[in-house]
Amino acid sequence: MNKQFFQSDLGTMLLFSVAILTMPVWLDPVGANYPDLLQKFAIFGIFAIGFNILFGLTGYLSFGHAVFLGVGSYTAVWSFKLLSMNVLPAIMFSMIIAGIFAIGIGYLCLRRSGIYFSILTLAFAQMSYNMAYSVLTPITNGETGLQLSSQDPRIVDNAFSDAVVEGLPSTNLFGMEMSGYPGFYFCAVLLIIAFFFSLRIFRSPFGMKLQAIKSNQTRMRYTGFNTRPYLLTAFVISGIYAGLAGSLLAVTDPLAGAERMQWTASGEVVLMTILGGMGTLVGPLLGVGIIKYFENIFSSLNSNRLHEIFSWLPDGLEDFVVTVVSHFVGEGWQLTLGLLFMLVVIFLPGGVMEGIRRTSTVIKNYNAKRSQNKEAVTAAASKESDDGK
Amino acid sequence: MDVFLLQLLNGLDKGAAYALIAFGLTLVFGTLGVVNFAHGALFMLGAFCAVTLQKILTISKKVKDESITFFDAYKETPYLEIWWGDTGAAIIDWVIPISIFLAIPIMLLIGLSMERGLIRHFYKRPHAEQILVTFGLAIVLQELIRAFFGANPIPVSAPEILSGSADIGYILGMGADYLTYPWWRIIYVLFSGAIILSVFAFLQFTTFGMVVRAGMHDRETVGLLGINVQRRFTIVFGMAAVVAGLAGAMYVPILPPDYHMGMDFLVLSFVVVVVGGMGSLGGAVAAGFLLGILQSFSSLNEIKNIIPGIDQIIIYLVAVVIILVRPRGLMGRKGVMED
Amino acid sequence: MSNDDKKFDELSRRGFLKAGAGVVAAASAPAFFMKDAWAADFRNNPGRSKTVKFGFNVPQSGAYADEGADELRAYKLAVKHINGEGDGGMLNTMKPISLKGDGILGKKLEYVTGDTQTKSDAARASAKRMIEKDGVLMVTGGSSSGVAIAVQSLCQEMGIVFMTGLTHSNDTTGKDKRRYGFRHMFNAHMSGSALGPVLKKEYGTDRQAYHLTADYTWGWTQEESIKNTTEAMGWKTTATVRTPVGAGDFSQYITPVLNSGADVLILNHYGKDMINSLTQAVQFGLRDKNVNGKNFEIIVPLFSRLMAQGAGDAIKGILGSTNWNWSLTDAGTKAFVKSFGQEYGFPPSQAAHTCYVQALQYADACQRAGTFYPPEVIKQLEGHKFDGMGNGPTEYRAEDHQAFKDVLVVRGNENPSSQFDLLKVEQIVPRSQVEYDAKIFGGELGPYVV
Amino acid sequence: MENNSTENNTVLNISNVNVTFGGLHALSEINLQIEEGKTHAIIGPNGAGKSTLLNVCIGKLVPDTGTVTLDGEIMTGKLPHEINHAGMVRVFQTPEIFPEMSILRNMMIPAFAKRDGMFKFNAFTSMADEKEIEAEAIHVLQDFGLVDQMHHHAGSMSRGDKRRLELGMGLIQHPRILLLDEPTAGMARHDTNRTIELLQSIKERGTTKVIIEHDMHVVFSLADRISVLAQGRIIAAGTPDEIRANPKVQEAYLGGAEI
Repeated sequence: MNKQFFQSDLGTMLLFSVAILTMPVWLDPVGANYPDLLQKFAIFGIFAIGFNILFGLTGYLSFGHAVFLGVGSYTAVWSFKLLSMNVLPAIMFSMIIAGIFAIGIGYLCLRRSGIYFSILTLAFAQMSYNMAYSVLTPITNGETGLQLSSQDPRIVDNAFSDAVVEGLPSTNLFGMEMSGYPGFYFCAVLLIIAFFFSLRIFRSPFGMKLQAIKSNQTRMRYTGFNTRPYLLTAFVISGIYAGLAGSLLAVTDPLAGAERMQWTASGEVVLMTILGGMGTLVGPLLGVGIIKYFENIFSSLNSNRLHEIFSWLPDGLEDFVVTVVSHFVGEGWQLTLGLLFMLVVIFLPGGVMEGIRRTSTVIKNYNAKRSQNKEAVTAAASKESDDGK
Repeated sequence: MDVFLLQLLNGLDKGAAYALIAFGLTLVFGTLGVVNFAHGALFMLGAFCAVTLQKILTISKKVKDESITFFDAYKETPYLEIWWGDTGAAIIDWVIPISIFLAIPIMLLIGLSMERGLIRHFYKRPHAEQILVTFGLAIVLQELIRAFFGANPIPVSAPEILSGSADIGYILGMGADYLTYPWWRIIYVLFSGAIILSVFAFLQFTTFGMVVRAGMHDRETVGLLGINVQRRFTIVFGMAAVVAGLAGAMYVPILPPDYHMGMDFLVLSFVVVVVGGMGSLGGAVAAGFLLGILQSFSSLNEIKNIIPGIDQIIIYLVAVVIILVRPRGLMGRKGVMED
Repeated sequence: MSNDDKKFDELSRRGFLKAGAGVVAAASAPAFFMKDAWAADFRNNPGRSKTVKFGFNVPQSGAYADEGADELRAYKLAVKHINGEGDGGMLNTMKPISLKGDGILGKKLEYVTGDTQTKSDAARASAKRMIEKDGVLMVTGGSSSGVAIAVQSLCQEMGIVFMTGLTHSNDTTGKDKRRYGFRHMFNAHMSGSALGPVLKKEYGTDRQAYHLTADYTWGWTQEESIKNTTEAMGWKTTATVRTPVGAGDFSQYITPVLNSGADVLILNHYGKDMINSLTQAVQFGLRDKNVNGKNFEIIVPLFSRLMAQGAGDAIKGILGSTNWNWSLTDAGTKAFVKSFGQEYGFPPSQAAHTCYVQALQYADACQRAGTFYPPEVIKQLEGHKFDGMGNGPTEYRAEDHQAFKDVLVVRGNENPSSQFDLLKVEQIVPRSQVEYDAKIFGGELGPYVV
Repeated sequence: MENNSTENNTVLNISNVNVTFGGLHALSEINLQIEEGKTHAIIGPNGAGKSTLLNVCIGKLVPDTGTVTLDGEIMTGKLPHEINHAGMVRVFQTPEIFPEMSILRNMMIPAFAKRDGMFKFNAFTSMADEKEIEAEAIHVLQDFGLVDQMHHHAGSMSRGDKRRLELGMGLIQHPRILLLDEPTAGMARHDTNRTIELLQSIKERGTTKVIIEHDMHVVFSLADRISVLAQGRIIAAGTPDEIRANPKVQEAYLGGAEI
């Protein structure tokens, strides 16, 4: 019964929600329990889940998805500046504008497939990035990034309250500030909702048709499907996910920078998805976790911290270990990440999810063997030993 | 007029670099079917061949500056100069041309071992996994270089006699000082032309090349003919590495190399390859020069005043237009990397 | 959700965190959620803890990684000196001084590090980690204005003091200034004011200048500042051309200079851009040219020793400005260069110096204030005057938190006596000459208590 | 040639179709009428233009001149998926299936196409709730003897099974007309016989079919009418017996073939 339950939508969602909401507990031992990183896990989780709807299901590799992340952020900050510090309109507008961008870019890019598609998306993202960084500074505030200012009109907020606040207001959900842990829980709830939609899409006929497009697009056409609108829908959905993620970046930290749209940002989500396991439901989330953990925690380990960590070793050995390890953490974190990419893909085609699958198979086999042995023993002892599976 | 000619030269120069980098990339795409994100790193490694040679040649006798007491500051004189006088100085001066002879075997070795050790096992794997593994490799390579050479760019100059400018205007009879262009950039264009032509000739006129071209066209069939395609592919990868490495080594005087230069060129080289059309060597070269020249002209203030920021996006804009108008780039073949 | 609920939520959350987090986090937790109730308490209050932490947020990857590494070296040295280890460095020369070499207010100083990647997002994420997880009292570091401004505004929101690293844009203490941010580094406007007289002396008043400018906010402010200065002394501006950041090859921007009639090229570039554009401009023979009967000159308004190293021979004879150079001979510089050189085997860069001073100044302000409570510390730093730290008499101006001090005009050394002897100090421009009215750049510092 | 008695409805009408590839005449003046419920075989040597003709029918190729009409509706210029929905379904020579998906899902996809049309955004219903489609697919799989392995990946099947699967995928859409491109090529004899049986059973259901085939055994077991294509032209047409007797055909094609 258990297994079946956990494979049902309700079971999966329950398991997933518990895992996400208890992140502060189980991430504590590895030092990843603080609001900003937790928020980043959730936000980039949404980004990667959305990206996976396009890439994992249809196989179309967009190398410019960060453009929607950036658009989402800019829209959210503008909503804070012009309308209200309430996060709901910001999120709504971000998703709408990102969706509109996705329709436009997707409509053009989806005329081509394979690497031609990838380069088209890359080109749009790079153009957006370069323009946002320089020429569009009046809208984007260029290199510095778009920030709140005390002179912002904030029409809606000012219409309802004339209290003079010193300093900059914070983003809020009807009064609840969206920084720190409340911010994380807000993102986490949205992640759970986003995951739910993704789950439904994966398990729906629509999702299956997308997978069929990935498997054999020509066949799909001759089977009577107009594949272009399917692809465009997937593209727009994943664009809206990215817009949502972008808006949440601004919600938890109201600043939007152009580099969010650079190809490296697009590349990051590609790497996250492949690393975790493309086309799997939770794989991308694992990829997000690994890369963000490296970026934030591994990069912060310096030799002092290492000495603390390895203090249980004998002195000479401790120094040796710290010297060796220090090349791979701190400023060497990217080296370790690069090595990790290579090792994962060499030994685990299909990403981390494949590793988990293999491990669970090994455990299952082991358990099966053990229970077989046990059964043999118990069967010898008494004849009725068949409990339910 | 002079501005026009100069921008044309700039475009050719840029195009030469783009074409050289894209050339190897598309060779690997076309024959091996591998998306190689570590190709930029090969370009960077080539540049660091020159840097390494310079470091070796300028191993110096150090005379301590006694006025400085808190740390060791030296006045350095390379041993080569001490031992061989002007000859030694000349050798150091000509480090870049000499480094070519170092770069060829080293890059070949790197290319061969990369193919044998890693790339080979990814022929049949999905592109996504090729991207991840080669990207990982690129990061590892650049971080290793950084561990040895630091993050700051390292200046290596062209030979003294070639660091000045050629007075092209005078040569063409337009009067002295009217049109000057750096010697080294002219050499770079000629050099890249020579390399591209010789690789073309090699592929065109040798049996090896014939098999490779056939392999680019239809790998399965060539494999069925009982030809050892595998070994040839290894060599092709080695060739691509050498071409990228030479492009890097020769580029050093123009752009002081640093560990990140491979990544900086990576995206651009992919755009060039795709605009040229997947699997087409000629396309890559044509696209390289086309984009180089367009980029140069769009950087003119006269044009930027009309369309602000055009110089920053021209490459991508042209790429979008070309791919949308011509489904497979300038000269791409059907079915290569379309799924 | 009502306010009380929110507090309850935070309370339970924080209490929860307490169970697993380290000593510092645990100690600071009660202070954090009751901050509104008890004004004198504040984020990351060390309370009765025996240690305090600084967060060193420097670029460890990307183009400025070497500068970041040098900043980190300086910070580690500063921590040592504040804790009374080593030879004490500038603690021996700075005046006034309240630090006693036993940490700050009797608490031992510790530090955490992070990588800004020279990206606003990464830098803010790193700073947040330091503040939220490691419980730092102060964040410092960075190697570009974009990052400095982004982190500064974050620190304002979070109520943590930020001592900037390398940032030269006018905006950092102008349009985007913040109550919680202080800058020891000079800025583009001061570069212009300092360079003006020297340029006039060296190149005369009848010049045609051509600007190549990195196409982002710092580039624009520098272009504007230099243009204003040079035009005021009679130079004409032939053209100002924006170049994309990270262009690599600048040939297409340099060739139009050749026959433009300009006789001075001003490169408003920094870091890799400057190294590339300068190297290439020299290759195009600009410095050998003779235009309008004058020698063609190149000016790089801002440069550093690390950049000079990257540009190699191209930098020789080029005029520019810098915040500090190790070859200065005052007592503060000597003390710092000595400690740094003995520790690491080479001289510190201007980035290292700036960061070292910033760390010491913040520590000293805490000591003077007798508390770590940020508003009090900020009040100690505002308008604080000191000397003996390498730049002569210095003041952290209260109106905009910009340090005012002498500015160095330097020239690439034609004939270096050692591998470190790359810049020659041409002139030390006195403070009075670079001072300006804080109002010209606008901006608002914001409140003390957040 | 124009001797067809119109006792039945013409389902597919190909008239005056010309296709050239860079000066080469792939198809010249093709006129062909397929009648309802009949099985029409097209035979001819390699390169005669048989596959090209099918490509024109399903919209993969647009002819230079001429039209294809299905039940009086012009198909030329329509997109492949539109032609599919008009009722013309093709089974390819090299099996075009979805190799990464299970056999059952392979069979369900065309059923979805029939039900959902060219595009439907049904992202919030679960596959587990699509019982009707699943039952229909299983039913067809049963007919084709593939039901035992229906949870296996389609890519792992034998070539013969793949072709059978594809045939099933065509039939589940209840097409007006089914175009079969060498349904038995490369099959072992007993596989071929099984396929013939299958095709005969379809014939009994009254589905109109066009078969391209090399194997004369198959052709003469199934076809009601035969057209012979050589060098892009129809050189003969008629009942199997007429074709067998036609000397032109003997010469052009059947010369050495097994009959």
